[in-house]
Amino acid sequence: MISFQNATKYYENKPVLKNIDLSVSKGEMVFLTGPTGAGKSTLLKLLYASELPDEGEVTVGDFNIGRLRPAEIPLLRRSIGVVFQDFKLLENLTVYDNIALALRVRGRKEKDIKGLVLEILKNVHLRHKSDNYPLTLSGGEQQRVVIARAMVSEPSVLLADEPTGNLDPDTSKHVARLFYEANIHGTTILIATHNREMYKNTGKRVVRLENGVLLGEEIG
Amino acid sequence: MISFQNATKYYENKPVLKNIDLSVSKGEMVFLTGPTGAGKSTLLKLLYASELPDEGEVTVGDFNIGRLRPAEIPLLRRSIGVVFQDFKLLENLTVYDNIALALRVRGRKEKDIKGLVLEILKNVHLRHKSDNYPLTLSGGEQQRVVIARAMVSEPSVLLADEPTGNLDPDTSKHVARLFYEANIHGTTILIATHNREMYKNTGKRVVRLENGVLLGEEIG
Amino acid sequence: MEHLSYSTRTAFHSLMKEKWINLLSSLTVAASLLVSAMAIITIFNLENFTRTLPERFTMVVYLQDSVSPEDTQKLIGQLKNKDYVSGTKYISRDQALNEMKRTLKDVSNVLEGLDENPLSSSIELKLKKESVTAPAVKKISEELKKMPSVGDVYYEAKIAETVYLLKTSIENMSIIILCIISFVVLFVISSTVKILLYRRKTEIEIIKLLGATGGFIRAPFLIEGGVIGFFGGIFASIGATVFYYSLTTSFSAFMPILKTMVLPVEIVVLLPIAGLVMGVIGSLISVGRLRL
Amino acid sequence: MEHLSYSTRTAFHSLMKEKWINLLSSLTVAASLLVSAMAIITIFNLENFTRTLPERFTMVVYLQDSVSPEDTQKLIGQLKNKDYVSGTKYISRDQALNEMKRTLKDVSNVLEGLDENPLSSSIELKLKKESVTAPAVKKISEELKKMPSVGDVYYEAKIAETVYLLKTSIENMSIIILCIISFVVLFVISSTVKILLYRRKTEIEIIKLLGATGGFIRAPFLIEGGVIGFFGGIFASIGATVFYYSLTTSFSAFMPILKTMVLPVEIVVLLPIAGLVMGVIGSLISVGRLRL
Ligand SMILES: Nc1ncnc2c1ncn2[C@@H]1O[C@H](COP(=O)(O)OP(=O)(O)OP(=O)(O)O)[C@@H](O)[C@H]1O
Ligand SMILES: Nc1ncnc2c1ncn2[C@@H]1O[C@H](COP(=O)(O)OP(=O)(O)OP(=O)(O)O)[C@@H](O)[C@H]1O
Ligand SMILES: [Mg+2]
Ligand SMILES: [Mg+2]
Repeated sequence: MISFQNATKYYENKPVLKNIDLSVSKGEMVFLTGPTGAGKSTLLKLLYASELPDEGEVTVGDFNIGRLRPAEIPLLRRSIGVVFQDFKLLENLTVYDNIALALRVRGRKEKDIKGLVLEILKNVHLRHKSDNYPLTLSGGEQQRVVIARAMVSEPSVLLADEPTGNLDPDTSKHVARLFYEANIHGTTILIATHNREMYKNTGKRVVRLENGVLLGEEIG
Repeated sequence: MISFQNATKYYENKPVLKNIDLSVSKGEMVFLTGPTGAGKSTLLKLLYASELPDEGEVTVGDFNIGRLRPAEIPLLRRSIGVVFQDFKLLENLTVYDNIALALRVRGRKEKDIKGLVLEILKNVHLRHKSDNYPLTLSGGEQQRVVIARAMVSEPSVLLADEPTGNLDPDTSKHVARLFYEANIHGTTILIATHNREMYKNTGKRVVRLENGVLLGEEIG
Repeated sequence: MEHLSYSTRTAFHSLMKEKWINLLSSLTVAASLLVSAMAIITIFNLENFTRTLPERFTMVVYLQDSVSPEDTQKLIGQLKNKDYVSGTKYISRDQALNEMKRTLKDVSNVLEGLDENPLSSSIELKLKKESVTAPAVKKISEELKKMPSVGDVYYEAKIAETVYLLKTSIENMSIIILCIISFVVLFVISSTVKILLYRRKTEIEIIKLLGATGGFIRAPFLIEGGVIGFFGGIFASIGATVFYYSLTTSFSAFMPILKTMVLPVEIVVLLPIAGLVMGVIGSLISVGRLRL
Repeated sequence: MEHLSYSTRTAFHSLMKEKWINLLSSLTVAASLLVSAMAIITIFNLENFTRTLPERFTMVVYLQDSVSPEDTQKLIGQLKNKDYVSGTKYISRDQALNEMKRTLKDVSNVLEGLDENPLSSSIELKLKKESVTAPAVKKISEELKKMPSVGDVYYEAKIAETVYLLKTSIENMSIIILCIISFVVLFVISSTVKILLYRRKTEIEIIKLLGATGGFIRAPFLIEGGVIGFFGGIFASIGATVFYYSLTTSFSAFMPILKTMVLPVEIVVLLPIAGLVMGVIGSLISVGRLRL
């Protein structure tokens, strides 16, 4: 489903990712860890074509990221759900509309949207905040809205970048459960995280990135 | 140095903080913990007068937050350093200028500023990123810039809201060490965090907030 | 359709959310449309005025004293048949004398000393527009002089010259000015919209990351630009009408030519439409700039 | 001082960082300043024109036929001493006849039938400005008629009336229009700056949270507003000069009154200053709105 073949990415002529080889098969759940500034977010950005690889090949499903035609970018992104590290919520939209946007972008019908959004809001325990604007939410509440937005469209690939940085341990566990459930239903998941609790004793692959280089993997 | 006496804060007619009684003496270091949405950020916001208490008294040093004259607000804020949960970096300024701003606001001379900023940048291991703009930094790098900005002016009070949410365990420990050092030099510190590692075995007071109510404290 | 209803809701939502800023943008658009409307009204009226210029030129054919009424009729007939003549007016010598008395006003008693009317009958000719140029007029006058019954032909050569010059120079200038103004207005409108949209750069980028197509992103902005432009146009219409009435009523007192000024009704109707179209084009340019 | 240098650097930094947007704002400011400059030039010239209106009014005192040259001189002396008279001009009957011949142009041969010059000598009076009102003129004419040697007094009553009416109405209207325009320009400029600053709301809020005083926050914005306004003023100066020259050279061909138009040099110098001041005031209003 996801594959990096010798992928390299430069920022300002400095390599941030070096010769990355990694593949995640369909329906797999993989954790990505490593110190701050290692290149985890950059690796995820390549997958949703927010950045393009400078060398090597990166593919997601049938999309080859380095050779996307402009019209393919929206199609790629609609097959992916992303939990952004910096949230990227729209301040001018309510929680409801922020989440609904992910469905509207995918051309879903308004009458379907309502049910789906309220359902996912319940799952992240934010049903009562649906009419709030993001700036009136606590850090952890905002983060759960982002998670809800990424999952509401039931994408075939879910990318989560530090999804529990603002969550307390209990809520983190709850969110982890949501990811496992989605994974059981077939979603391919890649999670970048510093949170050991998230992958400890899961039996999932944990890939370690340091300074732009893959240092091999272990089982969590 | 910091004291809450029966302080209550409402948002949209719902109490977010209820009858808070808490005091932190000069030179103390206290941790604030609790589930997401408990009111930790709101409690800190009262201290730097970003929000005002609706009932009760909140004081920081000689400032009574509920009765500040408009001209006193900048004075209060200049005696405090804040690590904001949502960073609040200025996108249009470089890392250097973002940190220098905290000194410029305090009327420090340009010739002193340079040394202080470069010194603190070295402490957070970001000396090489001083000319970068925030949006070209990783999440953890941004968070360390925020920490540097809060500490560069050596304020008498330091408030940190989830300061390690985007940091790996090693970097978190390093940041914690910076806080301890400042505390040793006399800074009063209040840290809101979900990160148990931060307060475990520190011997410091850990205050637990849940649903806007102080549930008592333990020693970390 | 779903998509359109979303775009419309989004557009109106953000129009209302920042209604003051949007009203200001509308007024900026209105200001620039108003300036162009004022220019168009002025040019339109100048054109009207120049179209009447050739009519102000007359050529006077004086008859010989001895000409009989029948010959006069025959001459008038002949003149009417000339293809460069657009109108004739016969003035008898008595009418001419009365006219002169009226011109002299308070000193008209001078003329009472005359035994006999010393004036000649005459025929005033209006020429077709295209014949009012200096060389054509000269040729015509020479031709007329040779006709039987004609005593003399009088015209002001300078008028024929300037009429032609004015007509062409005003027409050319109007086109140039109109071009400049359209350009400036489009520029101002698109930059107003651009400034507005600029604030939304981050918003647009986020929506793109969520997988939206260019059309999905653009639609609300185009609607917003259109609405802002449309209201700008309505304000400009009101302004243009006020401008017109203040000119024709107040100012015409000391510039009588203004009294004959016309407000083209089309412009009042077209301004909101122009505003709408320019708002949409302005948004297109601006949103295009943000590289979707 | 440290503070000022920081503000200046910050202002110029953000001016350069978004130079296109800022140029656009400058041009919007220029457009509104230009409109007001054009209005001011127009009003200034109308005022000039109305000031000459009373001079266009003349009163003609016809002498009795029998008056001797000495009595004529005496009468002229007496008229010159009247406090409502600002000038006199003697026209002998021969001059009057020549003048009439010139007026009649091609039909002046009518006058050759006269045995003797039937016209009277006359004195043309210019009145002081304040005396050119309908009732004053009437009283003066009656007073003059009673003087020895005076045959008749002639003036166009309607002109006296309209001159007075025009003068006062133009003056009043100019003031009203100037007030409206200043208001509109300040509005447009402050809203342009406001739209610009609006994008910076978050930025301002952050700086406040860091403990900045109002002055510290405002300073860069005031400098930015001032610079934008100043450049707007320079563009408007250029525009006004172009407007003036195009009017006086091209358009004056068919509106001769435009040839006497004056470009007040002050306005060209004042526009950039006005732009700067309004930019700063506009910023003040806008930044004030953001509740510092
Ligand atoms: N747009 C950019 N321009 C230049 N350098 C960049 C840019 N984005 C990221 N970088 C740099 O690339 C490196 C990797 O960044 P990345 O965000 O991938 O790290 P990360 O592993 O996600 O770290 P964190 O755990 O702190 O989020 C960092 O040193 C960062 O400063
Ligand atoms: N401006 C606001 N308007 C309305 N409600 C608000 C506002 N700010 C915060 N709240 C609500 O107040 C409650 C407490 O928020 P606060 O940010 O203090 O939580 P927190 O303890 O910091 O949580 P987290 O750990 O997730 O950051 C939350 O339910 C939040 O939705
Ligand atoms: Mg990252
Ligand atoms: Mg919080």
